[in-house]
Amino acid sequence: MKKLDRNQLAARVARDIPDGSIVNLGVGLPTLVANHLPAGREIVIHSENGVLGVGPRPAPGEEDEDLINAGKEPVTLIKGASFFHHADSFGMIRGRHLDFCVLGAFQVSVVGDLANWNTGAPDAIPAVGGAMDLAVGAKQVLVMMEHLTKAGESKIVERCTYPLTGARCVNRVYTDLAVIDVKPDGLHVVETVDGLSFEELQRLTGVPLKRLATAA
Amino acid sequence: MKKLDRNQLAARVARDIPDGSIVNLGVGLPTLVANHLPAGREIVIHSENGVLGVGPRPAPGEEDEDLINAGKEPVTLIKGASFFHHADSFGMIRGRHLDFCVLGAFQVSVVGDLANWNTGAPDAIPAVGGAMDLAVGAKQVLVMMEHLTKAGESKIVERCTYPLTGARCVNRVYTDLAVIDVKPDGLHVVETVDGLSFEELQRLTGVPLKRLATAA
Amino acid sequence: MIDKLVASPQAAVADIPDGATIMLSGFGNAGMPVALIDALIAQGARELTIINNNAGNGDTGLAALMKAKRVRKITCSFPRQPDSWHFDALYRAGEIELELVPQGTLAERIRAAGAGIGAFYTPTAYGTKLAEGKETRRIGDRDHVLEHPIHADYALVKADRADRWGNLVYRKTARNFGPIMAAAAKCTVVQVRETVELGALDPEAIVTPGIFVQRVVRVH
Amino acid sequence: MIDKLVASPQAAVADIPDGATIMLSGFGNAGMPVALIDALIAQGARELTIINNNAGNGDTGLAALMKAKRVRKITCSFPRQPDSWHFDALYRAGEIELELVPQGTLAERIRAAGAGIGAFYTPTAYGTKLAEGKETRRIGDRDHVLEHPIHADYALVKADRADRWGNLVYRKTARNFGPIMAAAAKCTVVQVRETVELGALDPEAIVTPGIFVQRVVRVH
Repeated sequence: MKKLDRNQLAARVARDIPDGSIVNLGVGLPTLVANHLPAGREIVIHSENGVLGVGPRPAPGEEDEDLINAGKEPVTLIKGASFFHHADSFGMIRGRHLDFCVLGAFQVSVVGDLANWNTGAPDAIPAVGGAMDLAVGAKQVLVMMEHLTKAGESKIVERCTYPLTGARCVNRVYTDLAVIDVKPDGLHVVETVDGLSFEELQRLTGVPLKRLATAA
Repeated sequence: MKKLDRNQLAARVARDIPDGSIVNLGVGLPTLVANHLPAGREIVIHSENGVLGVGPRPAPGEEDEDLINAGKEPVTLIKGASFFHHADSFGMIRGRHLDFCVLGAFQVSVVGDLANWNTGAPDAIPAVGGAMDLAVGAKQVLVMMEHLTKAGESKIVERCTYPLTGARCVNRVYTDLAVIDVKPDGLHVVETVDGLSFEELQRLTGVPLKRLATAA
Repeated sequence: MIDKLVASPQAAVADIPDGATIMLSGFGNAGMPVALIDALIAQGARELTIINNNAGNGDTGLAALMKAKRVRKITCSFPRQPDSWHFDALYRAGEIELELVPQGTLAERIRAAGAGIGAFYTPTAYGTKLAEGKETRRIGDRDHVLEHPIHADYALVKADRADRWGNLVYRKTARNFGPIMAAAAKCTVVQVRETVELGALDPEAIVTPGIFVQRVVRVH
Repeated sequence: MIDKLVASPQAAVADIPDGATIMLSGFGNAGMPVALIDALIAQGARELTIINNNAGNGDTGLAALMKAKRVRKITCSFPRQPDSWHFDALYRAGEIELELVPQGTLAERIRAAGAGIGAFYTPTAYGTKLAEGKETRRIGDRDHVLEHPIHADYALVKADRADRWGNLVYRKTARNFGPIMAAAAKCTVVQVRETVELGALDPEAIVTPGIFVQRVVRVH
């Protein structure tokens, strides 16, 4: 099978963001999605530190320390952008005004619980940022992650063993192996990568998967 | 005795507003206070419909229907003015950022309960506006009213018979007869108008009054 | 491409059904979306629940909607005015329901809807008739009343300028309830004096970001 | 006359006592009031409770305050960063208390303090470790957590321009927590790049009205 690399995975997520959407891209892997938004679509990127209409990274030397994204990286604006304060920014999130957020994850459970902020390791310094707000706030919560841990264990699990970010909040999971919808009756495989059968995905994942008519 | 007329009463209230204060003037009688603010003091008038820095009435023909006060009268701005939306405006009020509000009243009780929005008459159409927010929000709630009803009854009462605007919220009452502080141990007469003795004021008012050292 | 510009007030309100809950911006006449209300009257929707600070003035705008008997219920802070005769007549005839809310609580309940707050405690109205039957709680040294958000199906808002994304700026005290109502409704329809090119509004000075707006109509 | 301009950062923070609760604006370094923090370090106040989104980056600003061991407790959403070494060391040594709050809840709690809201219900963090021990309530079809305001004795805020009333405008994403912290503190001290004549800021575009500001310092 042909696992997706980080950029292929980002491109796969980007393909599903329709024209006109307002999207928040989580820090880290999800930020890559911005580089792969299909041409011809007008998509507005929200960053929780108070801006709608985030543009690409500035050219070297043109960075502005007052214009950054939630990952504290320098960004630019696109036409139509606006600034607002933090309470207004999270009002947008919590008030369900964002069409999509894309988050990384340590684990997603069969009911759509999300764990992405803390491994629960006793010496880890906890840090949550805006993840819990995004998880309950966005109309559609998309997760992108590697399907398996480095040890080969499925990150899609019966029940999260890491501390939760949000309960029953994930709508769809994009991994380097498959696209899977979280529905009230379980996990539906929307597609798998070239050369990966449903059965093999089922074996790697462990928890029960359903086959969609459209699944590869 | 020399009862104060409306303008004298407004001037008496205005005298007590220190330089640098932020003040909300209730609809009706309290609005007159703006005309009597002592020269040389910089006082910022807040209007709950979203403006700080209200100026005088515009010259005839210069009214702007988009620039009004809470009484829906045309106003102007002074330098330093700012606009904001209604939730922010009432956040200022409720969050105790206003130094003073001046409200009219039907009744004030001996513990500082305020009744100024509804006579309780069965056929009256009730309307509260921002009075309840101002009553709980301003750092100092000043009431200005006639001391007696048309029937000669005291509007300072043991217990309000009209529906309350706020409980234990009034700090000071200015009437056409006297200035009275509401304190935890009762009503203290700060001053009376020329020719009105404390004893006569006590007789007219009914509820127990205390005499301040400074009272006339 | 995002283009929220709609050709006419008629088109902008065409889908509002009977029984809808509608927020109308404005404080008195300042900020009242009269062109959209006129289109709503012509459109014919009935049994509406209206949220506004007042209950109409004179014979235009909200007062005209009242006069046409399209309003089943109004939530407001200050219905009684010298020229609120259409509301007064309906109220005295028992033909309209009134929910009276202190103005700051009204604003905060609308703001809570837009910001996804489930409920909040406010000191306003504690111990008064307007808090009767409401849950209360002492927090610190103050008594509070529990208040819930006010959501709406539609918000009809008047702003000054807009771009095709629906970014808005207002004019003076006509701003009032516009920004919070825009965020609290499922579908926000805005009438503006002027539409401008995308990028023409200063990002630092946009008051309502386009995320809260679904339709924009330029009114002449 | 109202004149909130103060001559120096030193003068602006001179009265901050040991044990004070202080909000610091900024998201990472954007909007962090470094000159005021430097003055606070020089001033010497200890045992501070700090509210900020982060817990310091590198060796300047909040990180320097941490390094100087002036912070007893920090309330923030995201302490762990590649360059948060001063916080990390204090935390691992058990020398600092951490209250971790989801970012939107942090912002809303600060906003609630400024707006006089006693408490509010938010869906954020329901069912997670960060809501453990907190009161919950089902409202409609969602579970919520009860959250309380965060007040402060002082807010140290960075803005771009101010007038003598303390009216403020910010610059780009450096706005972040400034406006809500300014409203939540008893005494708000602002460092700005530029001071302007009263009347020079557009009333439509002022982000923080001067009512929320006590002191303004121009920093060169």
